[in-house]
Amino acid sequence: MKIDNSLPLEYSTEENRLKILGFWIFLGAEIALFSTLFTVYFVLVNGVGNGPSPKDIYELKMVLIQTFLLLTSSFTIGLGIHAMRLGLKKAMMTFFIITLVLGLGFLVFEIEEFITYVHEGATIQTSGFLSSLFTLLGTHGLHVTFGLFWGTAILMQVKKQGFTPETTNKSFIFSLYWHFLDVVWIFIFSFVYLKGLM
Amino acid sequence: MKWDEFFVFTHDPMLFAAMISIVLGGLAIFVGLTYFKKWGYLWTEWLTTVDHKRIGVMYILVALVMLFRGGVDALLMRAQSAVPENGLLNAQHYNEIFTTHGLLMILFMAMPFIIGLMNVIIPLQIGARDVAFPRLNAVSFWLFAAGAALLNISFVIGGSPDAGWTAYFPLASLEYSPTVGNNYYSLALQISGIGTLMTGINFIVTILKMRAPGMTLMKMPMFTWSVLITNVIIVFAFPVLTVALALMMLDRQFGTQFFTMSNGGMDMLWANLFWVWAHPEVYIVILPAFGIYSEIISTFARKNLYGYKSMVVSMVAISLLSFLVWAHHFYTMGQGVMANSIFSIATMAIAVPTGVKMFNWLFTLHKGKITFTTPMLYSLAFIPIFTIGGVTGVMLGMASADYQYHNTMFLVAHFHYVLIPGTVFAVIAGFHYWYPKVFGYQLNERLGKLGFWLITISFNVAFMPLFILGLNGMTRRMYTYSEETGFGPLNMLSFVGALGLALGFIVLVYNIYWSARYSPRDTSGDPYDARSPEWSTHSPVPVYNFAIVPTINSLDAFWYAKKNKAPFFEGKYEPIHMPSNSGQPFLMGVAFCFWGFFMVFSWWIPAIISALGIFATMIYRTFERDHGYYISVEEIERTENALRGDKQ
Amino acid sequence: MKIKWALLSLIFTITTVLTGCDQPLLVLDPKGPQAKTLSDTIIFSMVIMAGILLVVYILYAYMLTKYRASKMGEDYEPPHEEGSHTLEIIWTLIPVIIVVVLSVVTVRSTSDVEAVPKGYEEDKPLVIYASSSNWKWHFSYPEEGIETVNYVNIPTDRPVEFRLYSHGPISSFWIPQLAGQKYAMNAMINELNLVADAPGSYIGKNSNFNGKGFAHMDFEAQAMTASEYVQWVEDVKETAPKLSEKEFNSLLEIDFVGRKTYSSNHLTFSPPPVGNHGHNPDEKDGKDASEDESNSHEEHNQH
Amino acid sequence: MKQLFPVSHVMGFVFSLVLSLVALTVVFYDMSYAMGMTILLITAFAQASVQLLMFMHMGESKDKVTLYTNIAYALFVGVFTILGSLLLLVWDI
Repeated sequence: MKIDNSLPLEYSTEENRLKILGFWIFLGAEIALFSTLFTVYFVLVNGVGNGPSPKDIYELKMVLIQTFLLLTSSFTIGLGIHAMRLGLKKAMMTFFIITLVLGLGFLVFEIEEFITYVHEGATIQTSGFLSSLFTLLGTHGLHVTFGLFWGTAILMQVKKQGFTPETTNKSFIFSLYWHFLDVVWIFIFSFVYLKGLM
Repeated sequence: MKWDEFFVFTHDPMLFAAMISIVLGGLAIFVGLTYFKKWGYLWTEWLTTVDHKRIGVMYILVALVMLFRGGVDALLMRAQSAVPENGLLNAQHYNEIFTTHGLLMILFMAMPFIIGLMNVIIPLQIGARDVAFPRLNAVSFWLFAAGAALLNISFVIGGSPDAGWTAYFPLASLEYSPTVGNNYYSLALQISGIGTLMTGINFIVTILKMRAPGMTLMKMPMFTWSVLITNVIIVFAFPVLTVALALMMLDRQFGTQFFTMSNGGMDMLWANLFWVWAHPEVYIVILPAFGIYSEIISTFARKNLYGYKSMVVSMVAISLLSFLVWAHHFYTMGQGVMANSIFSIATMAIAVPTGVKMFNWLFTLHKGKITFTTPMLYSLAFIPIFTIGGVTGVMLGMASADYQYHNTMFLVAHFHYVLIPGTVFAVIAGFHYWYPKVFGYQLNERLGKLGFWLITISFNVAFMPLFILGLNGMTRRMYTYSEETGFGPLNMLSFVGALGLALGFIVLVYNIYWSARYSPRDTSGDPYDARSPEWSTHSPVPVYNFAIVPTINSLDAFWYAKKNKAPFFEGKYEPIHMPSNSGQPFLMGVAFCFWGFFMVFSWWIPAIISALGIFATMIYRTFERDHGYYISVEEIERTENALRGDKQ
Repeated sequence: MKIKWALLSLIFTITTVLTGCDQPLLVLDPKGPQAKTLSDTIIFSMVIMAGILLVVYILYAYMLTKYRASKMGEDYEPPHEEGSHTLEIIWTLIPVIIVVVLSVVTVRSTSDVEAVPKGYEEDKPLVIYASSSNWKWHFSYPEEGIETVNYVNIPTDRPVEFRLYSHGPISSFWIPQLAGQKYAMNAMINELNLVADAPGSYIGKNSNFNGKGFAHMDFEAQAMTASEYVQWVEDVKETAPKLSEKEFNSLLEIDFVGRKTYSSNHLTFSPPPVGNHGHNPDEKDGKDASEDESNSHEEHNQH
Repeated sequence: MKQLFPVSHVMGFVFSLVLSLVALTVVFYDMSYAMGMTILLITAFAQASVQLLMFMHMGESKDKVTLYTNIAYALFVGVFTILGSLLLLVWDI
C-alpha cells in the first residue's frame, strides 16, 4: 500500500481518499433524505387534526439545552480531529469521549422531550403534524444513536491500535458524520422549533 | 394471522401451478447443487465474491429471471384483456399482476440489468482494476437480491401488493388494502433501494477517482459518462424513496397519520413523494441506455461519436431537469394553472437535450460504414421507435391535453414506447455486445437477428394499438371491459403482439444456450474492432482486469493505438493488490431478508433478532482487518501467457 | 430493406386502424367547448409531432441507405468528425422554438379548460357535487335538492360546475367527450367546469385505479335541453323517494349498485369537505357551510 | 494545552453560538413572517457553512470541486423538492 506522508494520516492512502470522498457523497444523499423529511414536515405542519399545534407543545428551554449540547459536541469532535492530526492520542480520545457523552446527553433530553409530548397526548399517531415531527426528530435521533455506537467502536480501535491510516480514516469520517448531524439539527432548530414558536 | 391467510392457497389453477413450479424449481436447484457437489464452488466463487465482473453477472442473471416473471405477468394481463368480459383472471389477481409487473420490470429487471452491465463494464472502460469499494459492491448486490427475494415470496406467502406500482394512498392504506401485500412493497423496495443507493455512491467514486492515467472527464467513453450521471441521480433520488417507503410502513404498521384521510394526514403527499423519486428513476433506467447506444452506434458505424461535448452537456441537463418535472404525473390533482404550467414547461424542456442526442446519433451514422450486427440492429431500431415515445411524451407533457390522456392506455403505450426501446432494447443490445467480453464467445448472429425482428415487430404490434385505445377512452388497469366499448379487436391485436414478444425472448434465451454449446471461442478480446478500453484486455477478463494499466491520451485512445500500430500498454508488470472475498455481504443480505420478512408480518421479536444479526455483520466489518492480497508478477505472467493462448 | 418494409407496414396498419373506425375516437369527438379545446390542442400537437417524426425518419432512412458497409467499399475509412457548432445550434434552437410554441398553447389551453367556458361566463352555473364511494358515483344537486347515483343529467348550453370529492380512495372523474378528467379526493374539493353543446348520452367513468371494482365504475352523463332538464327535475321531485341518512350510509357501504334517484341529497347530513388539501381551517365552519349552500361554497373554492 | 484549541475552531464555535442567539430573536421580538424567515434562513445557512468549512475541512482535499458540486447538487434537489411540494400541495396557486 502506497502511503503519502505529505498528507494527514487519514488521507495518506488512495483507499482512504476514496473512502472520504465516498462518505461526502453519502452525506449528499443524507441531505436529500432530510430535505424530504423537511418537505413532509412543512406540508403537514398545519395538519394538526384534533391534536395540539406546534405552539402548544414546543418548549424553548428543552430545545436550547439540546442545541447547546449538540453544538458543543460538534466543537469537541473538531478538536478531537485536530488533536489527532497533532498525533496526540490521549487528547484525541478525551475529546471523542466528551463528544459521545454530550451526544448521549442530547439523546436523553430528546427522549425526555418525547415523553413529555406523549404525556400531553401528543403521540406519533395523533395527527399528520405530529407524525411528521416525530419522524423528522426520530430520524435525526436514530442517527445520533447510531453515531454513539459507531464512535465507541472507533474509540476501541484507536485505543488498541493507535493512529494508523485505518483508524485515523475512520475517526475522520466519523467526525464528518457528527458535524453533519449538527448541521441537520441547526435546520431542525431553526425551521421546526423557532419557526413554530415564531 | 391465520395459517390460511399466511399461505395463499387459491383455487385458481394458474396461480397454483406457478406456486408449485416455484417450489419445485427451488428444490431442483438445491438437489442439483448437492448432487454435483457445487455448494463449495458456489460459496467460494460466487456468494462471497467481490469481483465486479461476477457481481455484474449475478445482477444480470437475477434481472433475466425477473424479466421472465414480469413477462409472464404481462402475458397474463394481455391475455385477460384480449377479449371483452374475459374470465381468465379475477379482479384481485389482475390487480396483483399489474402491480408486480410494474415493480418487477422497473426495480428488479431494468435497473439491476443496467447496474449489472455497469458493474461488468465500467471498471474495464476506465482502465481500473475494480470499483472503489468492492466489498460495498457485494453488499449492494445482496441487498438487492434480498429485496427481490422478498417481493417474490409475497406471491406464495401472504399475498402480493395489489394497489398498483404507484401504491397511491388511501388505496394502499391498511383500511383499503388490508393484506400484507403492501407491507412487502414497502420493505422489499426499501431493502433493495438501500443497496441501489450504495451502488450509486460506489460508482460515482469509482468513475471520479479510479480512471486510468490521462483519462480526463472529457476523454471518458460515453457509457461511462452516462453511468456517472445516472449514479448522481440515484444518490439524490433514492433517499426520497427511502423516506416515502418508511412513511408508508409507519402508516400501515404503526398507525401514523401521514397519508390518512383524517387527523391532518394528506393522501396526495404520497403521490407527490413517490413521483419525486419515480420520475428521476425513469432517467436512471434511460440514461445508461443512451450510453450503451452511443458505444454501439459508434463502434458499428466505425466512426467517433458525433458532438461528444453536446452529448455530455445534454445528459447533465437531463439529470437536473429530471428533478423538476415530477408533478406531470398528476396534473389532474387539482393544483392551480400556475403550478401545472411550470411543470409542463419543465417537462417539455427535456425534449430539447433528448433531441440533441437523437441528432447526434444520426450524424454519427453520417459518412460512417454501418454493419448490421445484432446489437447495432437494436440500437438502430431504438431511434425511430423511441422518437415515437419521445414525441408522445411531449404531448403528455402538455397539462391541458393530459387531462384527456391521464390514466389511459395512451399513457401506457407512451411509457412502453419509451422504456422498451429505451431500456429493454439497450440492455439486450448491451448484453449481445459485451457478451464475448465476459464469456469469451459471441452469441449467435442468426438467432440474435431472428430474436431482434420478432421482438421489434411484435413490440409495435403489442403497443401501437394502445395509443388508439387510449384516445378512445380506455383507461389503464381495467381487468375487464364490456363488448359495446369496442375495445376488443385492438386488445386482441395487442395480445398477439405480446405473444410475439414472448417468442422473441424465448429465442433470446435459446440463443444463450446454443451459443454456450456451439459458438466459436474468441481469443482476440476485440471481436468488433471497437474503440473503448474494455476491448483492449483479454476475453474473458482476468480477475485483475489489466496486467498493466493503460495510459489514455484521447477519447477512443485504444482505437488510435490500433490504427497507428502503437502499443496501448506500456510498462512492466508489477504486483497487483486485490481485495479478498468475504461472506459478510451475503450474510448481511440474508439477515436483511429475514428482517424484512418478519417485519412484513409485524412479528417483532424475530424482527429484532434479525436486526441484531444485521448489526452483528456491521460490527464484524468495523473490527475486521482485511488488507486484501497481492498477485505476484510471476502469476500475472502465467495468466497473461495462458490467455494469449501460449502453451506452457 | 427489412426496416423499410417494417416501417411501411407499420404506417399502413396505423392509417387503416385510424381511418377504419366507424366512429371517431372518443377524445377526438368533442361535444362541448372544453373537450373541443382539448381535442384541438391534441390535434395541433399531433401535427407538430408528425413533422418532427418526419424529419427524423427522413434523416434516418437517408443515413441507413447511404452509409451501409456493403455500399462503402472495402477500404473506405470513415472520417473523424468532432461535431458541428452550426448544426448543433440548429437542432437545439428549433426544438426550443417548438417547446416555446407548445408552452404557450399549453398555458392558454390549461387556463381555458380550468375556467368557465368562454361565452358562458355570465350564466349562472349548475352546481353538481360528484362524489365517489367504493365503485359508484353519487351526484348531488344542491339547488334542485335531488340526488342520483351512477348517472347524471345536465342541461345543454349551460355551464355545469362539478365539485368532485371521494368518500374513500382517489378516483378520477372523466367524461371524455365533454371535458378532461380531474381527481376526486377525500379531503378536498376539486372543481371541473364544462358545457355540453349537443343533447346526447355520454360515457363517464373513473379513470384512476381504486380497487377491485374499478373496471365497473362508469356512469352515464346525459345532456338534455333546458326544458327537458326542468321537466326531469320536476319528475324526480314528485316521484323519487327521499334519501335518508341511513340509506345513504348503507349505499356507501356496498360495492356496486345500479342507478338510483332521490328527491333529497346527502349534502345536508354528510357535508362535503371544505378547506384545501386536507387542512381544514376549522371543522365547525364546514358543517355550517354545507347547510347554506349557495353563497358559502363560493368562498371555499376561491382559495 | 493551547495547541489543542486552535483559534479557527474556537472562533467557529463562538460563531455558531452567536448565530443561534441571533436566530432566537425571531421568538422574542415581534416581527413579520417574512422578516423572521429571512433571519432564520440566513442564520441557518451561515451556521451550516461554518460547520462545513471550518469544522469539516471541506476545502482541504484535492477533490474540493467534487465536494462543492456534490453539496450544491444536493441542495438543488432538496430546495426544489421542498418548494415544488409546497407549490403543489400547500400554496395552491
